[in-house]
Amino acid sequence: MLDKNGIAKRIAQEVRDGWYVNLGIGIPTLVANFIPAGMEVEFQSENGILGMGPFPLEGDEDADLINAGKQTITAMPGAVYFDSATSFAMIRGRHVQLTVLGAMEVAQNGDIANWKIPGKMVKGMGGAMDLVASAENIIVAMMHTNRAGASKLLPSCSLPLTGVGCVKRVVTNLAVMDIKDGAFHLVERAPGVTVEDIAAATAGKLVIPENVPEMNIG
Amino acid sequence: MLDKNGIAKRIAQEVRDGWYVNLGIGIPTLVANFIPAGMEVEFQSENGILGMGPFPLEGDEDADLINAGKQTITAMPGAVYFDSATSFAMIRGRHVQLTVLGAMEVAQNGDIANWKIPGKMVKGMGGAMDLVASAENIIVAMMHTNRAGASKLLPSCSLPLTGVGCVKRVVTNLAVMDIKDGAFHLVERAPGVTVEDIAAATAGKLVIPENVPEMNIG
Amino acid sequence: MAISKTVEGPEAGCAGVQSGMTLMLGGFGLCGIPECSIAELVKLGAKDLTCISNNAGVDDFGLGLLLQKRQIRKMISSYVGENDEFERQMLSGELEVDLIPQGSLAERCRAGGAGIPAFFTPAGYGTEVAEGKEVREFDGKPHILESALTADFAFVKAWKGDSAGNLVFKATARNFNPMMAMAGKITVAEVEELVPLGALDPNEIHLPGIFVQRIFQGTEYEKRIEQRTVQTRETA
Amino acid sequence: MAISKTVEGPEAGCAGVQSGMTLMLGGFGLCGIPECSIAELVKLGAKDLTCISNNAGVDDFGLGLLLQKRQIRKMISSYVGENDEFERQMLSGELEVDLIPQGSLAERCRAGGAGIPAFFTPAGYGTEVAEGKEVREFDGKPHILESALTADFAFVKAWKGDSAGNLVFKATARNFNPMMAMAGKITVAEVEELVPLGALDPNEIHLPGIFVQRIFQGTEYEKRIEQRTVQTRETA
Repeated sequence: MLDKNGIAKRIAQEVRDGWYVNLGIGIPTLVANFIPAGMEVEFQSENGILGMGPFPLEGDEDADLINAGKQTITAMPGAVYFDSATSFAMIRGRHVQLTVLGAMEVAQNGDIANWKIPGKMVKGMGGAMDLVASAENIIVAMMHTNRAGASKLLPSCSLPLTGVGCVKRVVTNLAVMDIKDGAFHLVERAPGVTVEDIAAATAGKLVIPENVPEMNIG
Repeated sequence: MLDKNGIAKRIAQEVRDGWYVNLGIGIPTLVANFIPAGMEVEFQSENGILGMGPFPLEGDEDADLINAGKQTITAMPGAVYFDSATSFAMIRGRHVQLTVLGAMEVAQNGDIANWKIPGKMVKGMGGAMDLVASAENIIVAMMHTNRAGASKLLPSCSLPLTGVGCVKRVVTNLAVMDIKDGAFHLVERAPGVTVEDIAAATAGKLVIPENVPEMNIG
Repeated sequence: MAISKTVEGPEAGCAGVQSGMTLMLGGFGLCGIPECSIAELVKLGAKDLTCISNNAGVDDFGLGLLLQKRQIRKMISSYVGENDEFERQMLSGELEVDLIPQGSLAERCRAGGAGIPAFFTPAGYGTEVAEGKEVREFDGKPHILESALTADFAFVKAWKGDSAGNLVFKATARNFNPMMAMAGKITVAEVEELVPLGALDPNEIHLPGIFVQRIFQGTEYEKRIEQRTVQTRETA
Repeated sequence: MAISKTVEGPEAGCAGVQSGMTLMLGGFGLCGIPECSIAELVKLGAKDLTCISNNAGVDDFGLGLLLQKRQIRKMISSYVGENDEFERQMLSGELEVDLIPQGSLAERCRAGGAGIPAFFTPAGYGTEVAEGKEVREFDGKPHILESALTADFAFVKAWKGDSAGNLVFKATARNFNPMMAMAGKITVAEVEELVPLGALDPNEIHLPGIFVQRIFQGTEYEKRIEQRTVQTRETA
């Protein structure tokens, strides 16, 4: 079973040289820590920076330089700042090759719900709806089940949607799954996790190929 | 009767402190020469400058600094450069208070035709359609009649339109006229021009008030 | 001769704001917010405001200050967390909230300033954001029609500015400020540094002054950091 | 680590351009045009091109060079004067011409790059530009629906740029270049000065490198002036 860093590490393997990547808040943010040195990848934060770097050294933080999670950050050489309209022009115009974000629920048709729980305080969708409606390549990073132990991989979402039919791949603490033809297709097992464990934790339709290799996350 | 500079001089009297003004090619360009010193007015050229100044001194011309007529220009203190989308955002968003442009024909309902003569080479509308569709305050600067002596102030335009019902005022070599309620309303006569001269040169409906003062262009 | 927009300070900047008006306020989180104008709006006390701002501040800073005084009737935002008073007013029904995807919010402000009354975007299709909105397919992909936003006043904050209203922003403090400046009927810019006319390179200006009606030199910027994340010097 | 877009020169920049493709070319008149790429396109000899460019150059410079070689089948522009060969081909029916209001052209390119498939604008309502287009009233004023433009290749010219594709333009040579860069599937930027990564202030960049796929250092810029208007030193 993977921890949050493990999930991030596995997702980092999906990233290709030359890609612009938008990482959501939470587990997705950790993905940046596992990109191989020398790989040409730039991180976009939708509040207005391309070429986002790591957190600043103590004392170097700048109130004017934050990411979409409102955390203080730094800028890499070649970075650029821009306004919010330009930022979402990049996203909507499909100039960002990969979006990684968290979810409360993912459905077997690729629907995602991650912004609203009826009856609870709604904070808003931020940029998530723009991101999922636009990106060609959306990976969801999340735990396979919620705190109550219920599957987050469902036949259909019960919560209000963030986007429809958009998620291509899900990486959880248990497995890597692709979404196609209305089902979750098991691709890899997390270390020490059996296909039966995964099947038991997946409420949606799960297609299990003959051979399900264990992840190699080094 | 006014010459081209006279028309420009009369139109310059329409300009108010604090206005952004877009001047078309030809007579409108001359208006800039008659703005009183110290008046706070900025000229926009739709290819991407606010705060356009006069032509450069010989030897100072810069291929990268031109106006919409492709003439070399200079920039005043406080000038700013921008791209074409931002430029027309200013125009369409009604941030430019006055547009002055030439016309082949103006109709008594405010229609204007100034870009195309069927059967002749069509060069294009450039920014004229955006300007006339957007500006709140459009003044046409032109000769009252064409080279063949025919009136350019018509019941309706015969040429393909540039914009509909948009012209508010026309200043010609003979007169100043406002357009409202489907008619040209005579406001002022050019020096030495009689109301009868104007009526004879105006094919569209002309409303003549009891008192038509002669222009005072100093 | 350049058009002068300079006014004395936030009092002159906010003059004319009245109860019931719609205001836009730049900033993302607490980054790049018009601190001085917000303080003045609290003093002015206008009520029943509709505020268009990506976020709603925190309890004791940013728009939270207007919420505390119950001056806001409706918020139009993309994300409104980090604010207990906001939550209380929203749950009690005192405060109306319209949540909009962040990219649509940005584009709707730009559209408002650019004379584009409506545009199609894929964002929000199939969600409750799309309810009541026209849907149309382009290239086989469904999009929804979104309309322009404008405001009676827009309050923005820049790093540097000149008397012609030309603005330069710093780093990610730019965010929504340029588009909101475009969309305000009266746009009030406060700047950390008001520089002499001609001191800004016309190539480096982010927002042309034509979009700004008033500009003033702000003072005593707190520039509060919402999430101070750092690396300790030992680990770096 | 920043993504490197640098290629050797115009040959590498234009690699892949084929007959029948749609190209965007930045510039207004002869100001800010991608001179080196145009020269290379003439060498390459691809035919039946659709060229989206505000203007069509003059007889012996800019897009006029491609017209001379009869490489262009269709021009999409706002103004095409100043070119006798253009006129000849247009009147003879060899060349198809689609004339678009300048602001609509700029906004349609931006929309193409920004994932906005269509938008409403007042420009052209009631004229032949509106023929066949949807009309809708907003605030009592009629608007027409315009669609996004994209291109297989966009060729743009900047003043300075870095290996990440970040661009800075000079004065009014900016014009259509940023929006066309946004709208190209493959965007090729040529620059007067290719500076080291990190040499551009991230605040001063006009076009983020994400919109650029290839960048090269141009050479031998002629930067021809179309209308040299000056004041003599005596009269000034």
